[in-house]
Amino acid sequence: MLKCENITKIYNDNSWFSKKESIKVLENISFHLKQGRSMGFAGRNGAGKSTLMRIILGLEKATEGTVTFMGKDIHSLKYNELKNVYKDMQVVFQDPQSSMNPQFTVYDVIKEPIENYYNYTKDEIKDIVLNLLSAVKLSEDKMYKNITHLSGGEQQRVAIARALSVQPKLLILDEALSSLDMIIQAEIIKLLEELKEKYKLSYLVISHDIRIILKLCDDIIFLENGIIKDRFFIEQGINNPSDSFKNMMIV
Amino acid sequence: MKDKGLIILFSLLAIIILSALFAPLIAPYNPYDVDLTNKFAPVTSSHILGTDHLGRDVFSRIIYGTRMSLISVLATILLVLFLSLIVGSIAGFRGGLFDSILMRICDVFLTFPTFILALFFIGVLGVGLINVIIAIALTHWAWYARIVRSIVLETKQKNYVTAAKCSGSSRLKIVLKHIMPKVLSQVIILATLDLGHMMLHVAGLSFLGLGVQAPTAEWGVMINDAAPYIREHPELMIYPGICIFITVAVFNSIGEKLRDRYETKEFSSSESELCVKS
Amino acid sequence: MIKYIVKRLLLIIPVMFAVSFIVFTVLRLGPVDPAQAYLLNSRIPPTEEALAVTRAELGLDKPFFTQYALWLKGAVQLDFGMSYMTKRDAFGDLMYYFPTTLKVTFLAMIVVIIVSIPLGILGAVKKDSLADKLIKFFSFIGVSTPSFWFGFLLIYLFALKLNILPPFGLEGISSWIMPILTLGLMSSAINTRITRTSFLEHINNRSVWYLKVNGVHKNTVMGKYVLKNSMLPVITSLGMHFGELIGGAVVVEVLFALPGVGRYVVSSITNHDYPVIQCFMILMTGVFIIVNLIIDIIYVYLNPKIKYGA
Amino acid sequence: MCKKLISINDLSAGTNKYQILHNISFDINEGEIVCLLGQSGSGKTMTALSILNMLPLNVMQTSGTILYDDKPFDENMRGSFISMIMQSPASCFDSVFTIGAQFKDILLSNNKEYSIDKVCAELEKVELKNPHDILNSYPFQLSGGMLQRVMITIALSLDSKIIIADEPTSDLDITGQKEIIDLILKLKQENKAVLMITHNLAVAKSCADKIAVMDKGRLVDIFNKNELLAENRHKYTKELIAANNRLYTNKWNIDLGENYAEM
Repeated sequence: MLKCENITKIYNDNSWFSKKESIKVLENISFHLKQGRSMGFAGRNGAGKSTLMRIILGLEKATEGTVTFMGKDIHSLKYNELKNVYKDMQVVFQDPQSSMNPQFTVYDVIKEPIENYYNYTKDEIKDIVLNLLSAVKLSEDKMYKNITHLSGGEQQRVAIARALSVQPKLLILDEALSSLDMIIQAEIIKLLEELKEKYKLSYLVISHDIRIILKLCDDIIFLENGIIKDRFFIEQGINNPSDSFKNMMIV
Repeated sequence: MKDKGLIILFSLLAIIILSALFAPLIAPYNPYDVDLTNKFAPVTSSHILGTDHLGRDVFSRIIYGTRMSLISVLATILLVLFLSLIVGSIAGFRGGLFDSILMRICDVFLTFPTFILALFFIGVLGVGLINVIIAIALTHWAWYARIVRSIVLETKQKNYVTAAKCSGSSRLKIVLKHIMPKVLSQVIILATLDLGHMMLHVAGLSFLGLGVQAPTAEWGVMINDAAPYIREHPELMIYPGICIFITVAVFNSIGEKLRDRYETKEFSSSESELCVKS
Repeated sequence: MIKYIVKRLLLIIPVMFAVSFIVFTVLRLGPVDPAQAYLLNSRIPPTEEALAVTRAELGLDKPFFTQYALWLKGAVQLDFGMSYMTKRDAFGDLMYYFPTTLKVTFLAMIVVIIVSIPLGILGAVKKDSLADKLIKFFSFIGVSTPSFWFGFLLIYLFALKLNILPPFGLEGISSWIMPILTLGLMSSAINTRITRTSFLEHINNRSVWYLKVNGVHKNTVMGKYVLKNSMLPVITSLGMHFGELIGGAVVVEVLFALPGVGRYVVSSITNHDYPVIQCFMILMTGVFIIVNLIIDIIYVYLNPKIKYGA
Repeated sequence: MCKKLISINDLSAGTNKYQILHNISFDINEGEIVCLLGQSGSGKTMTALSILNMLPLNVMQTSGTILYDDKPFDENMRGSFISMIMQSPASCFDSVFTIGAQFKDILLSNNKEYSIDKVCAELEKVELKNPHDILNSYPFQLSGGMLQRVMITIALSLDSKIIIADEPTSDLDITGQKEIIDLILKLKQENKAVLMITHNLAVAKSCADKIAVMDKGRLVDIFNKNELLAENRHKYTKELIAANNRLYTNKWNIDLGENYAEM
């Protein structure tokens, strides 16, 4: 489903007068994600995880390497061709509050993707939004509330509902849980597990917290300053992890 | 309290606008009828505020003056908004070459002091109301264009714009639904705050005799005409001054109320752990 | 730091060059033909051949760029050509009046600084007290009052009624008081408000809170940390307001009949006296740019973020 | 010798519209790390603010007393008796002054002498390599982790009896958290009492001697570290433990090391 071949990203700070320093953020990352399996990217802050996500989403161009999703090469697509790629690949960002327009109500946030891909009538959209809200276990009376009045956990549920509204095949979770409290984290993880069974989703989990990855993913890639240090598959388990991966595991 | 304050302000504004629109109906006399026999008439039932040095009814001249001031200020602000929104959003959205060229142009306009630049444009274009409007608009648009550009750039990086892009919204839709509402609301607030300031510039120019010319009923001109008779008839100069003051004050207060009200809405109400207002 | 100053100083030359070019070209684009303006001012009927003669005389028939080059060569030697009206050297006349305008503007700037910063801080420190309410009222009035009207009121009150200040002209120190008050009123009102809001903003700043929690005394926090932080926006606004003051100076000079540039320029504008306008623009803009440069340097000195390019 | 440094009894606080804290009572003894555990909005920071006597303007202490070494609060206790380490350190330092200047002002106001080499020695203790450069650099030139260590050094050199740490680990990733926890344990060795505020049970478990669980403004449970799994724990604490466990049962059935292990 999603294949990346030796992605490399170099930021060269060629501002006008300073000497040319180039920072290598990612170095030949390649992996293959089959339909139905979930993959996790573990690594410390600043290991290049979010840059990789932005490249997969086509928000940024990789200096070298290709990203093919459902057979299409992301980088060669123009802006409006990317649109139908996004239909199958949705994102949930880290800070729920900033990933939604503060002036919008819950209904506006969730209906935005629906309006982009389908042309349903007003009340058809209303029904979809309603059962999406129940899918993410949010009560209906929250539908017309402004999103800034919701708690962190509820906002993240709305973001998940928005992502599910177009029945994507791959859901990318960019540190989606790290800004939430523990109890809410546990609830959201339970929700994500149920949704995975129900909609046959595959997840691409990006997190510095190994516990979340172990909960949701079948394969793990451990990134350290832009290079793949370890690669594990659930079938073989964690065999001979590098020491930096080991101390990721123990607090 | 805020709502009561806003109601008072908006009613004052309504009075000003109505008196400008229906000036001919409200004003008892034609502001240009010269009646030398009746010069400097004191306050009487027929002439509510007396007459000026040419016997014209002061009250009607003030009413017509409202129309003149509002027209000049609104025309200026529309021209400023028109120019700044276009230049600002092009610079903000396109970026790259467009951005640097347009910004250099703005820098050029901003190197000149505003009022001096207005004087210069009048020197080039000549005196008169339309030239005043153009002059003041040309001196203020650059500052607005910069602000529009910075808001566009700032909102473009916001997460919810990237999220909208990832949920398939077209570029145009993102602009209209996410970016423009924020830009417009900020710019409108700035414009209301600046209306008063521009009105003072218009009055200043007409005081110098470079803006609206003598016979027309405009507050700046009225003050200028009343200047030589300040010793015996100071009130001729005080009435138009008070009108300018009230109109500018109303615009400023409305601008401030909008700014305070709008800013609190923007501030997210999620419980901030360390609410430090001590 | 020195490198930054030198760089900014060198930058002035191209900017002044651009300013002069723009002033020159925009004037040429204007609807009024300079030759006609010249004839009108010297009361010669603008017949065809008179126009042709003056065009040749003023060198208007040469191609545009040579005109500009000639004018620029003159400008560099401070010879901006002859005023159409007075037929005297434009630069000489202006320089005769210019010192008064500079004096009025800089004195008004000092008044603005002396008034707005202390009042702003007082308003912020004693928030919602009587003093704060008075300061808010003062700045509300100041922002909405037309400066020339306020001048008239002063004249009426102090000169005519109480007769303690000379209404017009420049007799002595006392005749400076009213013009400077008139000019400084609006800017000091606006800057008082800016200082007050900036001060209030920084009082609630987390870093100030951290210092307070760890036992740093109130007046060190206020006097050193909050003060330096809140002065940054004030300095930039003062830089902008210097432009307002120069503009206002023209109005005030006309109002109080001070021997400043104001009167002379107003008449030259109404009569399209191009050399004088050009010279006036370049002088005023030059002063404005230099003052802004000084303000920038103070700002960079205070705010390390720019120096270290964070 | 557990001298009671701070004893809070029946503390309630709130605004005129609603009550935030409901009769909270607990003590903090010398050389003990007490952990205030609760989700966001449970009032744990408000409790800390009342101890610091820095309640926001609209919040008043409606009942109860706080004694500092059996004495009521007075201003010059700030810094000398009690000091604080704050969350997201980047915004806690003034961006217009150098770190050294702020360090000096804090020390001098608590009449501690500020000698460069003594301070540099302290900075080295918390593994900050080049203390001299740090002292003359500005906050925006340092990383969050480094600033956090500077804060801890300030607390150490203030030599205050008790230190309140508000969510010191929340912005950091796992390895960063571990480093901060080691530093806090170091504070304990210097016989300092620490009131640690966090929403993360694993962090609390790994460094606290006593854990106080708060929920919706009430102190629902207080117990020593080893009594965590005891039966008589409050329903909410059990819920926390359950949530924690749910995070660890994973299909990879990996034993997640000593502290993460199933509780």
